[in-house]
Amino acid sequence: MALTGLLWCVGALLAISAAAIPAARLRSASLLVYGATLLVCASALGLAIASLLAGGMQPDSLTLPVGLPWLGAHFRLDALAAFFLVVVNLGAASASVYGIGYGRHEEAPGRVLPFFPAFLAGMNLVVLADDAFTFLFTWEFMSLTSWALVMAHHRRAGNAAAGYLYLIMASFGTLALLLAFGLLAGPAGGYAFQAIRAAPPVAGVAAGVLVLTLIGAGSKAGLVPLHVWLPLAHPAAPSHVSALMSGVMTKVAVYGVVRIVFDLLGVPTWWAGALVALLGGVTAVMGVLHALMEHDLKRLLAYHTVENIGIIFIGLGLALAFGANGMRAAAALALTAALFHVFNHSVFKSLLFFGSGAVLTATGERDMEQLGGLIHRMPRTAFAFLVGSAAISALPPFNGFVSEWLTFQAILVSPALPQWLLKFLVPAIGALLALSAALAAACFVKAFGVTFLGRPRSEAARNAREVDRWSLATMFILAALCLVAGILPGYFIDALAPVTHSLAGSRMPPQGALDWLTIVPVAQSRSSYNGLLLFLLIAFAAGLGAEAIHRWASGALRRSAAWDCGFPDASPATQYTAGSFSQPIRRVFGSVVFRAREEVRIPPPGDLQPAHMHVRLRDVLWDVFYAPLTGVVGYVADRFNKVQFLSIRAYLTLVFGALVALLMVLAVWQ
Amino acid sequence: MAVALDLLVQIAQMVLVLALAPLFAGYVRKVKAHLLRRQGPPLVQPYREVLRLLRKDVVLADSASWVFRVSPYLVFATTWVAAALVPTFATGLVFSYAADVIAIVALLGSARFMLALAGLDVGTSFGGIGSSREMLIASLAEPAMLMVVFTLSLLAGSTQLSSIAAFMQASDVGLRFSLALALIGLIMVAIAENARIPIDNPATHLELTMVHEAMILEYSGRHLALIEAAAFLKLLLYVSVIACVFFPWGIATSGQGLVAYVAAVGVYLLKLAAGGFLLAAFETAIAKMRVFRVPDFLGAALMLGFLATLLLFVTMAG
Amino acid sequence: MSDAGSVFVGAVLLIPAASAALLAALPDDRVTARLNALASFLTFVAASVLFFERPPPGHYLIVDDLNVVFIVLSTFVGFTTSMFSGSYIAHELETGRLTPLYLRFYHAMYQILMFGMNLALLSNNIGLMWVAIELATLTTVLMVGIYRTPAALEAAWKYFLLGSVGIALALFGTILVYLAAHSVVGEGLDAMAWNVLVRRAPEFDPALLNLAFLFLLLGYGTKVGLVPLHAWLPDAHAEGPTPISAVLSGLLLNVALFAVLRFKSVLSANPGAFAPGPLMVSLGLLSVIFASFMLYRRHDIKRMFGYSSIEHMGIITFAFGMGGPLANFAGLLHMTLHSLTKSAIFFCVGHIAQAKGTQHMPDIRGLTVSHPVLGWGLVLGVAAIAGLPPMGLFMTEFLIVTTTFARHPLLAIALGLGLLTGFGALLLRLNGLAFGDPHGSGAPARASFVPVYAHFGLVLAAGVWLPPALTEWFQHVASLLR
Amino acid sequence: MDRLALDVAHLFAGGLVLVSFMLLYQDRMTGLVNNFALHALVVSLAVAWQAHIQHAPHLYITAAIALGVKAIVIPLALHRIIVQLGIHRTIETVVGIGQTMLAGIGLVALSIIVMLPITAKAGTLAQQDLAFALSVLLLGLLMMISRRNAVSQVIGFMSIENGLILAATGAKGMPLVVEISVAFSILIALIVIGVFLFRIRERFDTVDIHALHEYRGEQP
Repeated sequence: MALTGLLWCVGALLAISAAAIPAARLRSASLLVYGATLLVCASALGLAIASLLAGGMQPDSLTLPVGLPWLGAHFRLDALAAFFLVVVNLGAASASVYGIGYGRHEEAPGRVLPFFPAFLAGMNLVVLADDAFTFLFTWEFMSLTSWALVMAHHRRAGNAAAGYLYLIMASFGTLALLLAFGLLAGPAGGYAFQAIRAAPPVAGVAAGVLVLTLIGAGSKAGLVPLHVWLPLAHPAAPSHVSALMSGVMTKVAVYGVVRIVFDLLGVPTWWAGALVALLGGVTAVMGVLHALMEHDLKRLLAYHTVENIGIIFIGLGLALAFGANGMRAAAALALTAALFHVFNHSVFKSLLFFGSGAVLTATGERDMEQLGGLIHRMPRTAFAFLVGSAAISALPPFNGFVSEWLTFQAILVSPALPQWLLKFLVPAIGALLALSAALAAACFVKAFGVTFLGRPRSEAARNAREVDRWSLATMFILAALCLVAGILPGYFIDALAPVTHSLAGSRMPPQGALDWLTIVPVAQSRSSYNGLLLFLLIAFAAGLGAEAIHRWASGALRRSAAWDCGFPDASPATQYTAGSFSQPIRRVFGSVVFRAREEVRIPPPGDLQPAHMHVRLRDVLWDVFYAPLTGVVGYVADRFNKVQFLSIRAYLTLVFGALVALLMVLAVWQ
Repeated sequence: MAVALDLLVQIAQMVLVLALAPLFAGYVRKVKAHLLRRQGPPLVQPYREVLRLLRKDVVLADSASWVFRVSPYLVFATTWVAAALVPTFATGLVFSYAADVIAIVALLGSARFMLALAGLDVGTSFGGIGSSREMLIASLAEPAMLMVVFTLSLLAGSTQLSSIAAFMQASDVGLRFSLALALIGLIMVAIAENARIPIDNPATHLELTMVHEAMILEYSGRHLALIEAAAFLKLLLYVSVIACVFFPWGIATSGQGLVAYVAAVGVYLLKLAAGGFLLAAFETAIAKMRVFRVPDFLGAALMLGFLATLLLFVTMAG
Repeated sequence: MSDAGSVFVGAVLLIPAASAALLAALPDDRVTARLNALASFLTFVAASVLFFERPPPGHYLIVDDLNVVFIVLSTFVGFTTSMFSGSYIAHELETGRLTPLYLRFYHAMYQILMFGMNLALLSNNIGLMWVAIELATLTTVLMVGIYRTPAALEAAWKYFLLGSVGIALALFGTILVYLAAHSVVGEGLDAMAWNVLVRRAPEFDPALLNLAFLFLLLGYGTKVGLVPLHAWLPDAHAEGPTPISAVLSGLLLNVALFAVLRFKSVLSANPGAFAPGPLMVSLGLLSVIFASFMLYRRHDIKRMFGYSSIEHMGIITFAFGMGGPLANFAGLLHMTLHSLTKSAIFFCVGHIAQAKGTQHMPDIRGLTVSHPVLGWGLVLGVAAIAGLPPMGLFMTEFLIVTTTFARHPLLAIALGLGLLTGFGALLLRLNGLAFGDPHGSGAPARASFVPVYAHFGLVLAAGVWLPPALTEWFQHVASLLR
Repeated sequence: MDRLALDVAHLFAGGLVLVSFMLLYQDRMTGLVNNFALHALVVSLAVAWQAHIQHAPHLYITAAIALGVKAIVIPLALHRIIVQLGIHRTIETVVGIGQTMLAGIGLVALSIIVMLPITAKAGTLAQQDLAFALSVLLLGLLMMISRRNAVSQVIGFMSIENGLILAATGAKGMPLVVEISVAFSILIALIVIGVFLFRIRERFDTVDIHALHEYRGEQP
């Protein structure tokens, strides 16, 4: 029932995108299109939430006579799909609201409006698809439409290259998934997921499928070392699309992994868990380190997407490891952590990208070194961005902390695992997780501090103006959601129960009923967390302190120039910049990870010319994996290209050679 | 009834830590001074400082925003709450289940986050130095802390401080090598987190050597007072954590009589005295290290924690 | 029924022949262009009737399940191309690249080409088919050389020589087949008739069949443009008038491949003969990989898409070589959709080259800005030809790769990587052509967009929803091909 | 009688192969053309003989075409072309005549090996004659690729075609032979006209890549 409704929503989205092609010329086009998508996505969101909260619902499936002729397009709505539909449509709806305001500043609406609804439709369809063909079809459709959106600002330098790399990597991923499904379906071509579930593959095949899936879906999710396209492509799109790509599309990729590995592959093997978790840990740390080195606000956020994807994959890997050893409850815990982080990340990453979009519209700048002091000009945006930063830095009482805390709890269960490799590996992964969380905090102190705090570093920043109501409304809604999910996590965890039940065969103990809405992953005596109580206590303590001080102590306040150890009116250039903020961390990690080279030229005393410092960073992964590849292709292309310039006689020789060769083969064969 | 008592204990605890924190700081200073053959300030000096600052009015930089003004309250509140959740003299606090040790560390992280932002807010170079170095140290300290936690939870099967304390108190844990490693690791983390020598020098105002002090350079008046108080609380918190995890003797469990509680408070004070003395001795014995030696220091802590975990695997397997 | 059918068969052949004579006689270009389109349309109508009305197979002509698909397709594309060529040629006259005299020649040749291809498709006699294909080749040679630039002449000459050699090889193969047949079937026409050959194939001498197929594959494969016999194809596409490039890629290659398929079905009907699969698979794979690397260094837009045609012929040959119901189905569908897509792309390219006054890609930039309809048409075309959804080629490539992977994983991986490489090259060029700041003349293109978007519409429809009737049809044919 | 008939047929076929070798051997342009005339003559004789023994009068047409067009008209035309275009009298070969001959021997051997497994069921024209036809075809190709100028390539192609005619007429009762041979003669006529019209000497047959760039429209 809900499924048909959702499919109608998708159809509506496609209709909107078709209608947007002619409508793009209208002045109110963005209002119309985004308003329409908002309505559709909101209703889809409602349907998804309803069917998720319905609890252990029976999967609801449906076949349309389109797609692969003798197969038809299978669609299925189960708990997992419902959850991811919630994520998708929440992001979509918020992006639509934001777009109503943001779209006014779009210079080429004709290149955005038609593709935006199609992109949303694609993401919805991927989650609903229930056979290999439909899945890949919609998956690639999603890539294509998002590519078109990335190319919307094709005139800006580097965007075309970003789009190129993106679509190539996406197709590569699709190819990998294609092969994976080829393995799953077998020569008879049993593409329906139902058929695949009925006959899960043998161990060897399953291993192949797992690896191919990690390559295919991982490249879309941004798993290291397949992440290179992500920090280029996501920022290139208009900001609300960036938010969708980073906050939602990567989650659809995660959905792909969960669907294939947890649902279709049957019983996992423990080493699969080790592999996935290790990949996740590495991805998390690499992502956040890259982010720290980045001065482009949107690119920084994109790298943080890589980091958070890593955290999610840690959870998934643990779930696999526990599941392989029949530790159902632990598997459920890990899976819940991962899925909850999926939701949380989609919320605060969208929020942050919206914030960066607001900064972009207000100043036209993405380079943090040109910003600063925006909190005075755009306080509301600053507040929302601050909440988002705190949430993504995993600080209580916001939602980011809860999911990472759950992941830690899952890690702390790992000693019960029988395999020694896992025993030793998982603590290390835990350390990586802690490291990435702490570095993320550092990174967002940098991001928020340099962008919004301090004094403006450029004219654009000095004359920034607060953005429109629509954008602000979106950001505040999401910020509120960050807090709510942070202080009332119990309800969200309970909502995830049917999902984990269907995938891990168990669920976390029900949380909603516990007094004061504490969350208790395993047992009260073991560990517990209560965001609500902490929030109240902090509020109470802060209020008490403020009250007491202003009543009994001084409340007076004088404004004056900054003290700064007595240096007189230093220019804004003396502030700490993003580069200088991350310099200590660069010193510590950079030399290994980035082959960082610093060239400092300080003029001798008395010489008045400015000192220069130049930092060169190199992406080792690119040098290792990608540069050789391009080299090889170029080399082969050059070699082959000589054939274009032969003489006719030479071409005849080719024909003759082919003939004689085949004749010889025949002679031998007979 | 029991709940009411526990609530009482909880409140007592909150008041106690708030009251004791400056005293402890003053005590450490005093000991250090004595060790250096100096007279040193009186024990109550920290109280005086805080009160004086409270009375003074705030001089706020022109470029400061609301972040700068809100942070002190949040920092103070967060740290105070965190400190209130650590069993000092009694386990079974009403709110103890609100946060396990990981959450407590994260709470301190929130406080640090706000403070680092405040450091960047005014837009001076010193604030920047402080924030960036503070975040570096924190980002290295947290993994180490987690490894220690991992060891403890592996042993006690819990990350709940009260449960760990109860476990350590009750069962015959005995003297385990990995526990010793974990203790050292935790101490190193605590030193780093509290900006003590050799990581940072709480007493100095020589700009380039300071981290924490540089961050709060622009603060004055009541804001500064709150931040100082928060710092005292944090120091006390770490010492209490070490005390209740590794030396849980004499901690009262819930439901015991008033006498037991009083006795427990006494024991707690003794522990603090010992801890403070050791800290002071350590600080006088050692010299401050360059900022870029800090990673090695904390890396060592991380290694210790990891080693502790692995060794524990071995001993438990055997 | 049947005689009605033969009437329509006659129409399919006679309309082009008659109109060719007529067009050669008429002077005025406006009329001739329209007449050309009209004749093609009538041919298409007559052909589509053959779906329902068929004559019984005669000695020379036959309409069976296999070729009726091709005949309808080729007449349809012939019709749309003639529409396109109308607007294209008008522009050529203005710029004076063609004189009215050459124009009459051009239109007459166009119809003769149609006649040749229809005859080749309809013929029930391997000799007759050979003659028809040679006729088609000769006409295209003359059309390729029509601009008489040194490049055009060279392309034509190269095409001519290689094509003739191919023709010769094919003839030898044909003779061998006859020899294999006539000792079983008896002398005379029966020994050259398809329906007879397929029926009696099991009794033929396998050794002769093997040798014959080898020559036929090479001979007609030259026309298909399989590597290493492909050399004529890119230049012929690049230097001739664009409508001819469209017809070449869209139809002539198909016709040649159709011939190969006919003989394959004969060969695979004979148990003693060797399996033609591996040979076709390896040639196809070679073509795919080679062509996709060749795409990288191209600077001439039409030549680039010529190479992409080689790549896709490779895919189709690969699919038929793999065999099996799924792969054959995919091959047939891919053949159909490719000719629709590629011809549509050439329509776009033709207009683009006219609007920009060059085929040299580095001089063409930012089309989506300067010529939105053409630019987006090109983007759509490249997306389609690269097998991106929602266009239909995604389905066929999906089927080919998945079915292959289940049977021979390495082959599938090689094929997939080849496709990816080719896509990389095309997309690289597309970035330059369609996006970025426009550069070069922004003169509006007086183009007929109907054929372009009609084709794309069909391809899109096929990608989303294939009519069940059509599907069963294809499946039936696929099963015939084994 | 029948035996004799086949032997004569074989004699002609073998003779054709021999003449193909002579074509390969030639390095003077005029000699090449004359040799080709001989080649065509032998073919026409062979076809005529087949017409005789198969009692297939229509094959005489083919023989006549072969004789008229290829033994007389085209050689004369080629002589004129050579004179008018001033083509060098010597033919520049890619590899030495000797190696070419050796390769030719190898090709003949190959064609015989390929033909071996074909059973006598193939009918009157048994293994040898198909082998001969195939050899002529391969030798013609070899000639096309081992000579640098257009005329000798054309001649090579025409010798291929002679081989095909031989095979076609040898295939007893094959329909459409006349039509096919006519079509082929048209093809050849066009080729010769093409050579004449487009003034093709060695122009497109240079190995100098830079000269080809402009023709292939691939200047970067």
